[in-house]
Amino acid sequence: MRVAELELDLEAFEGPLDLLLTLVLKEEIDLAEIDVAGIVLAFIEELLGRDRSENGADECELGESDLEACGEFLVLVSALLELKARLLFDDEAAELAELEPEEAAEELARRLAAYRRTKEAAAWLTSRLEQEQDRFFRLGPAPLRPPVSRPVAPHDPAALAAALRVLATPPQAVSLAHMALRYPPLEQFVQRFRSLLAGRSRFDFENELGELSRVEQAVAFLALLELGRLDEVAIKQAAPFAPIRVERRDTERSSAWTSARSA
Amino acid sequence: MDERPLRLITSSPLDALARTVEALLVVASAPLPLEDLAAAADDDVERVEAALRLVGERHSEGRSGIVLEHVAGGYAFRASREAAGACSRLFERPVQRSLSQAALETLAIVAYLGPCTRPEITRIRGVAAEATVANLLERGLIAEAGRDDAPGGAIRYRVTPLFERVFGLASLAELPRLDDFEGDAETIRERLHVVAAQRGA
Amino acid sequence: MDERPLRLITSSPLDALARTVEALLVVASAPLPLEDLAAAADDDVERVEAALRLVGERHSEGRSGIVLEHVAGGYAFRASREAAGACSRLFERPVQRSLSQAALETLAIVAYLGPCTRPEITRIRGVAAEATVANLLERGLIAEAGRDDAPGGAIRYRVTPLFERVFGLASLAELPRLDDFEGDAETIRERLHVVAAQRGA
Repeated sequence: MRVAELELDLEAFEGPLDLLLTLVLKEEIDLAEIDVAGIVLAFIEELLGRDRSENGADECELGESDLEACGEFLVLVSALLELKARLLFDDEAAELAELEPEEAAEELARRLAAYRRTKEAAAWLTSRLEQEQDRFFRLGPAPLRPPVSRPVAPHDPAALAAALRVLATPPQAVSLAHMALRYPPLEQFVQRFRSLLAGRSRFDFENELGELSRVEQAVAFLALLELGRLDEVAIKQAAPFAPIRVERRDTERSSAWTSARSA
Repeated sequence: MDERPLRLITSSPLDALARTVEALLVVASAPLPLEDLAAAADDDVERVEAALRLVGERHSEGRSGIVLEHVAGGYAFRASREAAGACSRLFERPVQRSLSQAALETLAIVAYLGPCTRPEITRIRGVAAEATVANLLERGLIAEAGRDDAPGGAIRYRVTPLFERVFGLASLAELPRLDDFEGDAETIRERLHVVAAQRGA
Repeated sequence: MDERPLRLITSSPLDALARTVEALLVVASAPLPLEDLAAAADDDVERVEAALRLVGERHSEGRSGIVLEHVAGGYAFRASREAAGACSRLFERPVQRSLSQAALETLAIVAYLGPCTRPEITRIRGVAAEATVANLLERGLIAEAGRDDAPGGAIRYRVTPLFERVFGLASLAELPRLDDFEGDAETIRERLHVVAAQRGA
């Protein structure tokens, strides 16, 4: 299912977590049939669009905090995709499905639950605000109050130097500023995998990750799922954490693929 | 309605103290904690509490346009609710423009987890918090509360007394417990497990 | 003392109007002209004047700590004279305030870099500077120092003689040397901007 078919108004969601939470809780949507990759990309597009409209047409790069939020999100969503991917595997899927969901999925559930609580707390605040609409109080000083004197205690000038040093200390977190490319386009990996399979019939996904960063790996995985969705490849994994084998789809197996998908 | 409070205010020894409390509250810029009232009135806390009860009787809904309330960790006067219409013709509500969903979620995070940093808010909400935090700062609903201990630490934020006032909270302890919202963690986990198990079914 | 005002406020047709006037006056942060009171109360000026007389009787010296005052700009509440001592203890607290981290950082920027604008302070600290700058201005620790050169340039701020007194400095030349920073104010400025950019602003 493509994003367009879902008729999701992305602007109506606060962020990818909000969207995912809605999808997860919405019983009638079968996650296995959702084009999660499409949703992620659409959301990134949406963020880019927001950035463009806020900063003018010349600046359309994602802000760094956006990037970090999305990078983390991609890693988390890959856990969800992992679950989803298992539904697309043909042979081993039944066995895999019985296994404990792994840590990453657990983390995703935890994060979604934390976000859910935040939303409920926000809803509580909203209703509170409505109840309090008829409570007026003075903002600012009283009209005829006595003059105020608020003496400031003497301070050591060393405190100024210390404050400036705080401002001159770079943050600890590794800067992502060097990632000039920001998000590698999904299409880049789709093309790469296609050309790989033009030369041979299969490859191991891990072998292609090489020097890729975590975010790039996540995008590569999305590209892989996209190819699966487009029915161009078969994705196989003998056991959890075993190498993921990608095979060029041949005609004999496409019927098995179709039945596995609709199961 | 009986005239007891008024007579008390003019005849018993607590009257003068009650009038002093009224005077302090009518000129104060923010809710005054009991201790500040006692210090300014130069009297002891128990007597000031008794005086506050007198003031509260005198200034309550239906009796007066001025109403005593216990809010944001202190005592303050506000307008009676029946005068809300008249007030709205002359004054802006403290939070006139409605708060966006992003602003409310951010406020909830800062109120419950504060002091907390912008990266923490971003992590919980999954989207950049920059514009929202700037907006809440400008409205005075959150304020800076030092920096994270780490070198180059991020600025931490807390909710302000204005936040408590706007939401009519005597203190942050009046917020519902976060655990009371937790019912859904299980649902989410279950849904994820259902997805994982679907193939087997 | 008779109970007439109180009975009137709870029984005559003017009561509700008097309570509305009380409510408006307790929320106002400036004296309210008669016309504004009438417009807000949605009633006519004569009736509002009558209501004001009721409010004035109820809130007068000796009867209440809240006193209605007619001043140049209109009507306002003030504290009663008998509470003057308590009010001055509230407002002229000998308690000397220490400066927040936000205030210290802002003062350090302005002191070490020389006059700078609010946008620059915001950029270096990574947080909206409005509230902090307003607070420091009000306390007299910084003052305006012309505008940025650019057309329509932002206001620049410098530290004041009071700032020097608070930090025990005879002049800005006595600011602690930053041995770990090499170079002049411009070098420091550049370094602060570089770090701010890394912090992701």
